[in-house]
Amino acid sequence: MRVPAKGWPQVAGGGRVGGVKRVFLLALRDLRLEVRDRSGLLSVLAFFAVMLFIMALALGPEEGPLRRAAPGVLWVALAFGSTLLSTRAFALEVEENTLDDLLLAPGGKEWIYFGKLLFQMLLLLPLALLSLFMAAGLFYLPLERLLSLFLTLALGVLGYASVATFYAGLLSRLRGREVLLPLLLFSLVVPVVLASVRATLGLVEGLPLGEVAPWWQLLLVFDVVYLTASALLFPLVMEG
Amino acid sequence: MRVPAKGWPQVAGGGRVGGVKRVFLLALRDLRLEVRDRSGLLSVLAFFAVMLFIMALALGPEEGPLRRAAPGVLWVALAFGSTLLSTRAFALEVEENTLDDLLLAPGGKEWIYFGKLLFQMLLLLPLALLSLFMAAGLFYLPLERLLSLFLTLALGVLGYASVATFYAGLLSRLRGREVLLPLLLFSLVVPVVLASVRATLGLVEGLPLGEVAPWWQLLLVFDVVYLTASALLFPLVMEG
Amino acid sequence: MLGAVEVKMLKAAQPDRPDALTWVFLGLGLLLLPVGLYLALAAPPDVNQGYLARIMYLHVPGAWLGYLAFFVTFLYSLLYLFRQDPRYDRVALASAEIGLVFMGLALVTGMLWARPTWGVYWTWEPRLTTTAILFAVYVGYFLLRGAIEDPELRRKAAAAVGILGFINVPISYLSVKWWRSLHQTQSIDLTTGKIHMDPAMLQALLFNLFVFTLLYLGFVRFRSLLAAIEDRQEEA
Amino acid sequence: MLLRLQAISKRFGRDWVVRDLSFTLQRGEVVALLGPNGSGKTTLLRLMAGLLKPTRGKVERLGQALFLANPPAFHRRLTAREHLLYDLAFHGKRGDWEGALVRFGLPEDLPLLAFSSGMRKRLALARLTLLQPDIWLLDEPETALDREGRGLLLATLAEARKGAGIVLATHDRHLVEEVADRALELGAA
Amino acid sequence: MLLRLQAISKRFGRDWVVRDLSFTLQRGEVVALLGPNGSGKTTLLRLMAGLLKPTRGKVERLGQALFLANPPAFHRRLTAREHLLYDLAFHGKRGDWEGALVRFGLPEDLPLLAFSSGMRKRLALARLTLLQPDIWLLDEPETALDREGRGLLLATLAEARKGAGIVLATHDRHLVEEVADRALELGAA
Ligand code: HEM
Ligand SMILES: Nc1ncnc2c1ncn2[C@@H]1O[C@H](COP(=O)(O)OP(=O)(O)OP(=O)(O)O)[C@@H](O)[C@H]1O
Ligand SMILES: Nc1ncnc2c1ncn2[C@@H]1O[C@H](COP(=O)(O)OP(=O)(O)OP(=O)(O)O)[C@@H](O)[C@H]1O
Ligand SMILES: [Mg+2]
Ligand SMILES: [Mg+2]
Repeated sequence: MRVPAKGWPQVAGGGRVGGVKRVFLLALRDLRLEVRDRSGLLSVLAFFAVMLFIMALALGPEEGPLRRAAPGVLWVALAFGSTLLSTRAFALEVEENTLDDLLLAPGGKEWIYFGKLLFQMLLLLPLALLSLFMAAGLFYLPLERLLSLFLTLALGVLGYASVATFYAGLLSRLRGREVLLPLLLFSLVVPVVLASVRATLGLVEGLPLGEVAPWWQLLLVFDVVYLTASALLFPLVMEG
Repeated sequence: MRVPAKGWPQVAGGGRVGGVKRVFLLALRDLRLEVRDRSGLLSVLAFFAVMLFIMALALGPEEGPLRRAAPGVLWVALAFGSTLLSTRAFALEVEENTLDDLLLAPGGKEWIYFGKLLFQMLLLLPLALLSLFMAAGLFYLPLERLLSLFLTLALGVLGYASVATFYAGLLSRLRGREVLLPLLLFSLVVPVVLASVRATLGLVEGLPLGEVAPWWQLLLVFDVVYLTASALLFPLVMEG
Repeated sequence: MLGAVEVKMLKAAQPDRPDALTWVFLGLGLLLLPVGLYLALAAPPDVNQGYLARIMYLHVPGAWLGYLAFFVTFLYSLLYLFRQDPRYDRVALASAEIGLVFMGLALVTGMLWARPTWGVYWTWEPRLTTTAILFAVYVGYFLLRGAIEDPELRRKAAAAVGILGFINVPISYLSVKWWRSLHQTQSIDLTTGKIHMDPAMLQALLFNLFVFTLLYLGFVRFRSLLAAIEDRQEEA
Repeated sequence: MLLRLQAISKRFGRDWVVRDLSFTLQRGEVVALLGPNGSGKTTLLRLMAGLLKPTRGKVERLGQALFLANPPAFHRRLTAREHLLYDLAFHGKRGDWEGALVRFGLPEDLPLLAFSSGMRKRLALARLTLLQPDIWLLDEPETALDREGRGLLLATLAEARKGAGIVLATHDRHLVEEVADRALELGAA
Repeated sequence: MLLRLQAISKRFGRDWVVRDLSFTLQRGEVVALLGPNGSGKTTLLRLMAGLLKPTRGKVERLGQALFLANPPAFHRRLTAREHLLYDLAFHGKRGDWEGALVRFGLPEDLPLLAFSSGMRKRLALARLTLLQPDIWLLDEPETALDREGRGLLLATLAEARKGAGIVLATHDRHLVEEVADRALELGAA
């Protein structure tokens, strides 16, 4: 076999591919498609920057209210970004009519869900980190507890993205998904966002970790429940 | 000719249709498509509700900061709603490949721009009014000067939507438009949003109309400039 | 036969190396730059700010040349849309790029100036905000160019942004009048033609402005040429 | 003379798809556009319609041109009746849409998302007969049609050529023999 | 036995498109699906693939089924090589993708958005030969192909039938005569 050009991953063509490898390959392919559009991370980032920027402007120059508002703004931005990305993850397939081909691949259908989710997390996590830094600059957000903050972001984003991906898949065959999606989505994820906002606020205001931990536990519970439920339901809603 | 069923407008088939009639028919058709998807007004509204809701919760229960933040939140929400709708106005055509057919209709191409803009305004204005009421409930926004508030909303939304529609059209043939659009758009409309926020804030804080009027003038200038420039540029960027 | 003639004409219209005028602008600009800096350092200190005010001699010409560059982009974008000749687009592109550099200079020097005078590098003050937005518009201009593969659509789209984005120039310029705040209002008010400035300072400022203009002209011509060469490579 | 291409060339990236092609279409003519896969038939039709711009050369149109893509494009949430009425309105025309639907054997009130590929093709033909362009640009019009549909296509073309010029890209030699006055053969890609 | 439909019916809204249809496909068989526009050929193929569920009745598949839509669907930002490699990986297969591309006369490194309709059809065929499903479900596979492409299609079918079962929906009677063992004729809509 010819040596693959341009960084083709040495996985394909190498015999029977396991479920996990398939998941990674799908996420990788979607990332590649995203990058080819030259609109991946960079532009979602720009979108975040703009949102944070407008809110910082609108909420006025004083430090106190800005800092208090920061977690809310951050999470609304993240939620919106996640919604955009999950819609895109399936819009890729729907616009090209390629979803059928994915569904006809042998084996279960969970791998599609996990691949799309992974794709989203791979984009969202660096994004969340960056928007944290932006918020630090624009909203006087203290960054001393960066690790805890990032843990909160990761937990919250996972919870959000797992439901968002599920719904995006579900609605991918309906038109009008860009606006229909939030409707269904938000009713389920408002608890996640609220818990995340509370945890972030606690960290920003310097509460001891002991007081923040319950929120983390709550987020973890949400993550586990949403993730398992979505993964189990996904094959059911995609078939037939 | 048979009597048309289901409220078909008695305009078509009635001989040579002028430019203005075409614009109205296009807006009407898009509204109809939007309604058929059962995802139009209702879901953008839901998105608004959630955004206002989360922000109200995040900004805490005290009345003062909430009221001060209200205009900013309101305008960010409206800006996103407008971005969503303008993207959809063209996504409708792109997903079905029907943009070519519109472009091949005889006469100039401005009517497409105005039709899409009208469609957007027809959805956004009621939406703006409703979100005003929601903001009144959630953010202690006083509604005594409802008329002036609505004038501000209308002026601001028009300025925003005119550029949003133009860019959505320009980008409609590129993939990744969902994310490239905000980037381009926001740098242009931040002035509009800022002026709108200032005017709204002035009205909310009870400034005399004389002090708010300059902002209205500014908004009017933006509206006129953006609208003419977009209408003139649109046919140029859509051809070939 | 016709093709050969056309190629010749294109070659004639697109030289491979910068012409004499470009070199004159660039050389003169670079030569006079130290003179301008010397004049700036020799200028009398400001009544309120002392020697700190000397940042002005970079800050103000930088900002103005940025404005000018964006205006040229605006103009050539219009020309491109009406004439459909890629040459206009290349000038617009070059001017936007140089404009970003000059505006960047104004931003950086402004921030350096702000630190000692206002105590912070940055605040959300109208002039600063509108200037930052102006900067962002032209960053967007280049991102858009990068996102479109088809050369003609790319030029048209960029031209549209170059035209629409220009509205931020007057907004940035007038922002100090509309929203009175920290940043100083115009000493040389282009809208009324009034000048409030010490003649010695004015001389130094105007000289620097002249030098910057030379540099701008040289760089734009140079960059347009580079763009022409890039275009030709893309087409080959 | 309805349509004239003067030494047009079209390049995508680095590949020339059309090179120095000149062509004139007269009223009453049916021209078949032939050539292997990837030879530039669709591209040429889109150039003729004005949906693409030639890299070099000039395209002149002395009349209204419409392009029938393959597969044809419609809004799937509208019914056939609605779609035709809007199209008529956008073109400032009137026409017997009801007769057209009956003739092409199409249901009036079914949303187009329920149309099969052949029904969509028929609707596209019905649309063109109603809009009566001067220049018909058809990309593989015979595909997806059943025998009856093919008969309708032939009848439509025979009728249309009386007042218009037609260019159709196809791989179907039988169709060419049946309807075309002359053929324009494009080389391999 | 590869595929069995047991008295299946399919309804869209109030219309029955397929009614009480039973059918069995054996390995080595090529079955043509015939019928006028809107008679339910595409619907039936999607039912066979499992992309639609029958309103009544049962569909049994004893092997991997793949469906070739018309027009075929691809990610336009990938090149032919990349698309085939991902497809192989998703199916846990390996295959000589290079040979397939050469055989079908396709460029390796052009993004698919630059493919003409016939090139897309060829790529879809190349994809199927690589993935080697047990059940080939083809919707109008002969359209968009030029003469050479048609030859490739015939060769592909001849080869595939050795190890698989094929159902193809078409309006092309010549194709039916050339390749099909038997035909399943659907009534009018
Ligand atoms: C990041 C911070 C800053 C930015 C982005 C900025 C931006 C600008 C811009 C765009 C102009 C040109 C427009 C005009 O001439 O009116 C300008 C002019 C000027 N700026 Fe700044 N500036 C900043 C900070 C400062 C500071 C800290 C000072 C001094 C306290 C200052 C003093 C001036 C002066 C004196 C002019 C010239 C006005 C005139 O004489 O007409 N700037 N600035
Ligand atoms: N989603 C749907 N909703 C309602 N009706 C549908 C839907 N899809 C198909 N139909 C109807 O089912 C019938 C069969 O459609 P199908 O696409 O299977 O026909 P076909 O035999 O493939 O026709 P063609 O030869 O034109 O491709 C048509 O009458 C069509 O109107
Ligand atoms: N957007 C594009 N970018 C780059 N190349 C393109 C693009 N569109 C078409 N091409 C190339 O142009 C050539 C002609 O394509 P076109 O679709 O016109 O062919 P065609 O004659 O219609 O073929 P078919 O018979 O398969 O429909 C092809 O080689 C194709 O690769
Ligand atoms: Mg073609
Ligand atoms: Mg069919």
